[in-house]
Amino acid sequence: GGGGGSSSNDAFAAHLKDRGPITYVQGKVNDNATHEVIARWNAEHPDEKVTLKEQTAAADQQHDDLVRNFDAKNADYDVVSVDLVWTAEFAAKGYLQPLKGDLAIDTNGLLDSAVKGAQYNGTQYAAPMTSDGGMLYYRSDLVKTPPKTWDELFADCAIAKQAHIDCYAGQFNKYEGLTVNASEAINGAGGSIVGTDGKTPTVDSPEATKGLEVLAKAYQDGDIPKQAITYQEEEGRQSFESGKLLFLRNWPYVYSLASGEASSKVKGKFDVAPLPGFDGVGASTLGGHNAAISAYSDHKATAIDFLKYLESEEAQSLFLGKGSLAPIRTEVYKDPALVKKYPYLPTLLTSIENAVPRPITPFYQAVTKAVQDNAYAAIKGDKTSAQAVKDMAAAIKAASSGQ
Amino acid sequence: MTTTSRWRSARTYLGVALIVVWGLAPFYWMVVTAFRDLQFTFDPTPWPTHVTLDNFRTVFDTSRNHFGRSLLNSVFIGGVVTAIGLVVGVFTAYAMARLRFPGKNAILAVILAASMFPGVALVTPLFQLFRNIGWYGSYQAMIIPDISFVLPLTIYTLTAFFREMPWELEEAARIDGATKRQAFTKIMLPLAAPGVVTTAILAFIAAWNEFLIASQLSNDKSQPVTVAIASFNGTQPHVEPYTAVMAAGTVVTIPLILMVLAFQRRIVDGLTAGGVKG
Amino acid sequence: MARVTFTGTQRWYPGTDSPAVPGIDLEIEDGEFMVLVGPSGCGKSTTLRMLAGLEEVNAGTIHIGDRDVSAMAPKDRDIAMVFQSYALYPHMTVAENMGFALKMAKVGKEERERRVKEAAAMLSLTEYLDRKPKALSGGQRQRVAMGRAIVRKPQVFCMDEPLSNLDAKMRVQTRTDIAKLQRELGVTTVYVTHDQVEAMTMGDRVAVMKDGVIQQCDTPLALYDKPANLFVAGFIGSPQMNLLEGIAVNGQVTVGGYPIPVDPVAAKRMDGAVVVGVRPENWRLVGAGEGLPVTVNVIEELGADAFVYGTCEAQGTPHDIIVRAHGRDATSKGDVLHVTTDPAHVHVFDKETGVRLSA
Amino acid sequence: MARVTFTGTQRWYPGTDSPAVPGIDLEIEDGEFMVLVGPSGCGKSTTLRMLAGLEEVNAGTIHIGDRDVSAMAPKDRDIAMVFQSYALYPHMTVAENMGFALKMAKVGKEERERRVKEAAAMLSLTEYLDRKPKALSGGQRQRVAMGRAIVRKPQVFCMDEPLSNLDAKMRVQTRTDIAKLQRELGVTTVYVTHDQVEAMTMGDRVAVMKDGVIQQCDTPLALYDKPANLFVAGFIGSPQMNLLEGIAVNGQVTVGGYPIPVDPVAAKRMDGAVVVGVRPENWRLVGAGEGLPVTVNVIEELGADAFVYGTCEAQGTPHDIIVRAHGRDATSKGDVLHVTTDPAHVHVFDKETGVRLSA
Amino acid sequence: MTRKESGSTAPAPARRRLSRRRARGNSLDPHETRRALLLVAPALAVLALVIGYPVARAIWMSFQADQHVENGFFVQGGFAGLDNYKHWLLQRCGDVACPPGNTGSSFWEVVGITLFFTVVTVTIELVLGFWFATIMNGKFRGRSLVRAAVLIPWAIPTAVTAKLWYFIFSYDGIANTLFGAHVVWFGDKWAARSAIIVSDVWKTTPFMALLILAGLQLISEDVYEAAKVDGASAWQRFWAITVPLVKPAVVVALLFRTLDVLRMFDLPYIMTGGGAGDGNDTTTLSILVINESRNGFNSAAALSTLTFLLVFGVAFLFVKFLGANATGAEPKVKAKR
Ligand SMILES: Nc1ncnc2c1ncn2[C@@H]1O[C@H](COP(=O)(O)OP(=O)(O)OP(=O)(O)O)[C@@H](O)[C@H]1O
Ligand SMILES: Nc1ncnc2c1ncn2[C@@H]1O[C@H](COP(=O)(O)OP(=O)(O)OP(=O)(O)O)[C@@H](O)[C@H]1O
Ligand SMILES: [Mg+2]
Ligand SMILES: [Mg+2]
Repeated sequence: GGGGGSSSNDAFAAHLKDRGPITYVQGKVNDNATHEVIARWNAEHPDEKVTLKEQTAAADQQHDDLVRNFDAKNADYDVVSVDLVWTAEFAAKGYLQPLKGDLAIDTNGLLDSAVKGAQYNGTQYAAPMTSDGGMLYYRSDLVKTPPKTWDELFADCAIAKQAHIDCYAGQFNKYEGLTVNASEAINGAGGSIVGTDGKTPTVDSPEATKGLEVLAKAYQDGDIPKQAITYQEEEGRQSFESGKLLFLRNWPYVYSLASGEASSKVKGKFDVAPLPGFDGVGASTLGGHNAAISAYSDHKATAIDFLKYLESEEAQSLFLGKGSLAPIRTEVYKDPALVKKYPYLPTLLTSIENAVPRPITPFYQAVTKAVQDNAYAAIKGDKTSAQAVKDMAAAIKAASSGQ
Repeated sequence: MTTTSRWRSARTYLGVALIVVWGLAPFYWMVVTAFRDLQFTFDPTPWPTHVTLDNFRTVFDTSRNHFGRSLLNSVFIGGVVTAIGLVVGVFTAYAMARLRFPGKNAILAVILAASMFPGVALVTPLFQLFRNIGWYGSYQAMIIPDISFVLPLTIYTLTAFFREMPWELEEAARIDGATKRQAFTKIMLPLAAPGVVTTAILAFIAAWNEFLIASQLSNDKSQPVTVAIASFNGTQPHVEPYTAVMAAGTVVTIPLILMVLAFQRRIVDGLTAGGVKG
Repeated sequence: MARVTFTGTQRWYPGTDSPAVPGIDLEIEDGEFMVLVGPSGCGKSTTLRMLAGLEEVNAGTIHIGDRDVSAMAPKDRDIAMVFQSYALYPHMTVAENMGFALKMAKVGKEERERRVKEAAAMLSLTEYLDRKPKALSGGQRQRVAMGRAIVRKPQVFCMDEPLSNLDAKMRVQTRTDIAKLQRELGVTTVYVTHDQVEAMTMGDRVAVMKDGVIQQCDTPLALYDKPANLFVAGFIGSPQMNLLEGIAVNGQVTVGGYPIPVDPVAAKRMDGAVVVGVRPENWRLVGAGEGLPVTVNVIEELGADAFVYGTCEAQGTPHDIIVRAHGRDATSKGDVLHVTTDPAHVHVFDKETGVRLSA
Repeated sequence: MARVTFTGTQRWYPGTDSPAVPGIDLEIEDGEFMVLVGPSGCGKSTTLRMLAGLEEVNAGTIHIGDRDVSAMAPKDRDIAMVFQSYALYPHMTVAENMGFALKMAKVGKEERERRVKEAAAMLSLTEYLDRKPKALSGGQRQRVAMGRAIVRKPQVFCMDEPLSNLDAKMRVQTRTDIAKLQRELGVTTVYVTHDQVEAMTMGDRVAVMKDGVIQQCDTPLALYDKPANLFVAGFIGSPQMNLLEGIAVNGQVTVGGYPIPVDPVAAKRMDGAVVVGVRPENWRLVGAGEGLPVTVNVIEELGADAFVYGTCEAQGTPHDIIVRAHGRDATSKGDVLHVTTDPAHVHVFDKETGVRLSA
Repeated sequence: MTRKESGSTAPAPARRRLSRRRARGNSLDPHETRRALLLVAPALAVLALVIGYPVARAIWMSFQADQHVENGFFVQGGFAGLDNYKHWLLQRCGDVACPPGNTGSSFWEVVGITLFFTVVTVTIELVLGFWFATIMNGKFRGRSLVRAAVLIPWAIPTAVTAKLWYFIFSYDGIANTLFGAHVVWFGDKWAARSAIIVSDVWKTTPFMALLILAGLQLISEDVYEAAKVDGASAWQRFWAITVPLVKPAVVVALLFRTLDVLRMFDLPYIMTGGGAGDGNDTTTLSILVINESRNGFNSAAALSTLTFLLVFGVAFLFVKFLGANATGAEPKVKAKR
């Protein structure tokens, strides 16, 4: 596949001042906010209308679709919604228009971690749009004070035993969720996965080993139940809602379901807390999406305006209010009306403020596979955590050298 | 009825029962789930509980997806692919089974080889090709690749069937004043019906099930059901709308069952008995 | 108009060592009824199938009238054919089977039905018109195959043993019907049969084939009375002609020491080893001491006639001899009969070449 | 041991109005050679197929020896069968086709090959042993079907027109071979044929069927000489018996005014409308003024004999009459012959019931 | 002997062979050849467009190196020779062996897994399919419904099938409930593989059964009757008559199923993401291709080509051992004259 030139893309200089209708591409829309946001924009900009192009629901397919279209220099994709973890890859391939000069955006008042997540090599390539962070769901009827550290958490497993339920689960199936959970454990122990250059593996460290070992040991001890090795978000939620799980690491979406659904047996019996760490609050992995302008867009002036609109308080409030999507503006988290509606907001803010992005690297696909494969093996006990991080490092190194 | 034949029919019915359970049990589970409230997706009660039609409403909710349209798209694409695949397949299979010409084995090998390249690797070049000629999102962008996947299958199966036919009958028809084509279409093709209809059904379903190409080359207007199902979403991120997917699966399966029932007489009858001595 | 001419016509099946028909030359007059006979596997069906256009002609030509049809499609040859293997359309009823050719020829529906009904009546198939071939007996199937040909008015009829599965009565009747129909329509006909009676009674001429080669082609009686060679002599007539090896010296033939009278033409031509042929019905019983002594082995009573199968011990070499006995002669196993014949009924053949020597 | 008994055996094909075989009673002795004849579609094949176990018996029973086999699987009946439609295994060579039954019976390979070779030699199939059925002529296929049966030593042979596609010479020879083999092995045999000669010469007894009902079952000559009813009289013998409608008054029969001499037994029994039967070979030529006057229409020369087809104009109603002429009589079309016969050769039947009245 | 002479004599045997063939009636009819090629042309045209072009491109790409990063940006890799193939076949990542977690390290393992799936599912499907077809070929009331019932699994889109079985085999799913088991189906290597095999067999046995059924129906009843009379038991009839006569249909079914399973993607991908067991225990070649193509198209193209070669090899063996005849190729005319 073709990419940019050695340091930039000829297309970066084209159509900077052009205006006109644009297309906004995003994965399958499953919130009630996006349509509203676009409708409002269109009402005010009748000559620069935004058309929504929905991709399929599967993230992998969204990624592949974007690559394919960028690669074909498709001018139909003007603004794209980019998963946080793809930003570096796309930037490095020259697909994304750097947001500088006329196209620069104002990052004041935005969550710092979210802004960083949209940068690559010190350049802003995208505008943060929505965020996300993990939280610890716990059974407030069984556990009075939520654990702050892993040690506390596993100590509470005794309660689970008494209640004949499982203790802790996250997302340990071999998929992207495992990268999230493993990174949280590693980051929480002070480790990291790749260096700031996005290439050099830094994961082969005692800290990373220590982090990973927490999960491995818990799995072997049964504090993480055997079946949790197959859990994605949903299985964990089902288990928690049916009252079979004491602690669950999951995203904010669970909150309203567990407190609202008829099938939920834990209504009013649970609460959320920041993720545990080693000595204090742990490090959540940052989720969310950025909005970026395609280097091949014919109407970049309109595109940047639309990007700015997406960051506006109006749009952000809509995202949270109508779509339950975590905003990237700090002040929105403090809106009392919204806090009433979403009681978990303060916890989420803490979580996101403490969040570490997943590795920012153009080789994200290879890195995440390296993490997943080895973390999975470590948790299952097929290899030691030390060996696992060593292998992770080697695999990341191989990937970043073009293999 | 005699004891042996009674025993034989008992054995047949036992076999039939097993087959039916085999085919229907998982399908039953799909249907049960399709009628179940999303919140009770994982409820393992083996009979219908929390019955609701919501899932079907979700499936056909035009504000969320274009399932109805996708269904028609699938029928259209599948129909065209099957028709073309069958016609071209019948041509080729006839040549393979009945004519002698040089390079036959090589051609067969090429046709077979065509179905050996991993589909996942074809998607990107095809996307680029079709984008360049402006076919992206068009029906032909799905139909033509589907035909190429279906063709080896139709050619090979039809060739196998054609070789076993009593071709004396074609001769009789030609004596009766039929052209080669008439002899083939009026006599041999009806006789080959079990094989042809079977091939058609297999081909149709293959096209009907195709996902990979369609997911990349279709747009909202041309997307088939497989893609539509894959893009079903709950109201919440991460929540897999299993029940809606199962409902869609149920809906998708029904036209095919009807089709099979409509054609089944053709599949059932062994037609060649009594025609020739040999 | 529809004279059929084979000129060096050859058929060599792929994958076999020798041609099934190495090259046949035969001229069939317009409206003539030509019967092909010959042992199983001699190439009769192949010849017919080449004429119909179902087998490729590997060499030589076939003409129908003035048209060279060797490379023509079957449908353009305007030929009707009854297949030895029936080749009925299993998915069509009897009526549809019979009407198919007319349908192809775009004959109107009413006309078609009328002709099918006519043919069905002639073949006693009327009550089976709605059945599929599967639910018919062998003879009924054969009659359908026959019916399929006779509903048409083609240039040439090709019939490959069309009556072999019919009972004697039906066969006599159908035979007569075909002969009548053929005469009425004046359609050139090529007819393969194994039945001696059919061959003798139906054909204007009969061609006797062996290994793809025509041995003799003549009127039935000429074949019977003057077989051109040993093969034809042995093949035409049932039970077959008695063929005895003899030695000719000075216009005198002896078979195992017994003299056989021969006609003057043969007497002049023959010399050395010859084969003498006498048909079973041409033996005369004579008193002891005269003619050949034949020890009776088996007597086959056919009702009208009886055939006596016996052995003639002549100078150590036993010869099998068949004698037709009139009515119910009171012979029985073990008896010794003495038989002789008349010069006019003796066929003499060269032993080496098999060629006929008598007149 | 292997006597075959049909007791009220019925076969009714699904979807038909009447049974193909309404209920057959027949006893075939151990080692007997039973020939079934009858018009096409009369149920011969059906009877055979019931015996072989290929058609369900709807009522009645079939015993082989003491075993009631009515519900037994074909393979347990130990029967060899030659199918009218051949039913060869298309994927096997001739040798494999013939050896299949032996293989099933776990006969050793060498033994198997020996027996296949033997049978092939007997049927002149040796050079085709490696071919598939598709590449054989009709007669060759039929011989393979035959060979498949005769390699075995079963309890019962069922043969359905096994020689219909063979030429006369081959047929005579194979017929003799089968008869010999059957006698040697002593295997009970049920044999369907349309060939009068086969029926007359091969069978120990012949059963004549019509519409699934046995009309008469007797030795061949008894059938020929004393047909039990009109149907049998007309069916056995070719060309068929002349059947003339007459009127009997006081022990005297007249056909169209001409008196026919009858035997004393018949004379006593008959009264009113009768049918008088005379076989073609039983007419005697007499001088003008005597006997029936017959105007000659057609003369069929068969070589050995000739048949004269004529019409007898008697009191306005013309009768068709067939007369066998010996040798080459110098009759020709349009001549008027005068024929009569002897009382011993006249068969008298009741016109209504068809029952034989003469002795 | 001079050059010239040898030059003129060399083709002689060939010419003689040709003319002898013609004399034997084996000659190829030019009309027939032309008609045949006309009939075959449409198929070849479609395949050339849709398969030929992408395959050619993929093969070209497989000899290019993947992009790598310089100054933070990806640059073209340039010609790579056989490096991409070495990456897979020799599991070399640059100068070192590929570490676990790198796609290259799992190539041979994945080949093994793919072959394992192929052998097991196709075998089970063949046996089941044959059995189904035989039963459906019998006469009994309601067989149209049975036929429809059998087709249901095949009619359900793969993605739905995968989710359905994922669902059935989930820890709290119906499979565990019905059998009172507590198997973590997708957590254990063999359990996960079995689950995938069960689903795949369930889904595709109808394909096999239907093709075999259609083959069965071309066999004339006569032949069975002959075999019955010849003393063959049902079992013997099956092996001596049914099997050889449906072989063409079966071989086609087997061939296509084999090719399909060798390229199996959706089912394991959706059910396990290729994971389970120690991480790659249910990864098939196609899953590996997809995973790799997210890293770089060129090495993925090489992997595709290798997959193609593997499939081709298997198909070749297939045709060789099960008879070219069965796949529609011309039977060899007996060499013996
Ligand atoms: N499968 C069938 N279904 C319905 N009727 C049938 C079936 N097979 C035969 N018949 C009918 O049963 C009758 C007897 O058939 P059968 O085959 O026994 O006759 P056959 O005496 O052998 O005649 P042929 O000499 O012509 O072979 C015929 O009228 C035929 O049409
Ligand atoms: N398709 C074929 N392939 C190879 N050889 C064949 C083929 N068809 C017929 N033959 C052979 O050609 C020869 C002539 O066959 P043909 O069918 O013309 O014989 P026939 O005279 O009709 O015999 P029958 O009286 O037995 O029907 C036979 O020896 C036969 O084995
Ligand atoms: Mg023939
Ligand atoms: Mg019959």
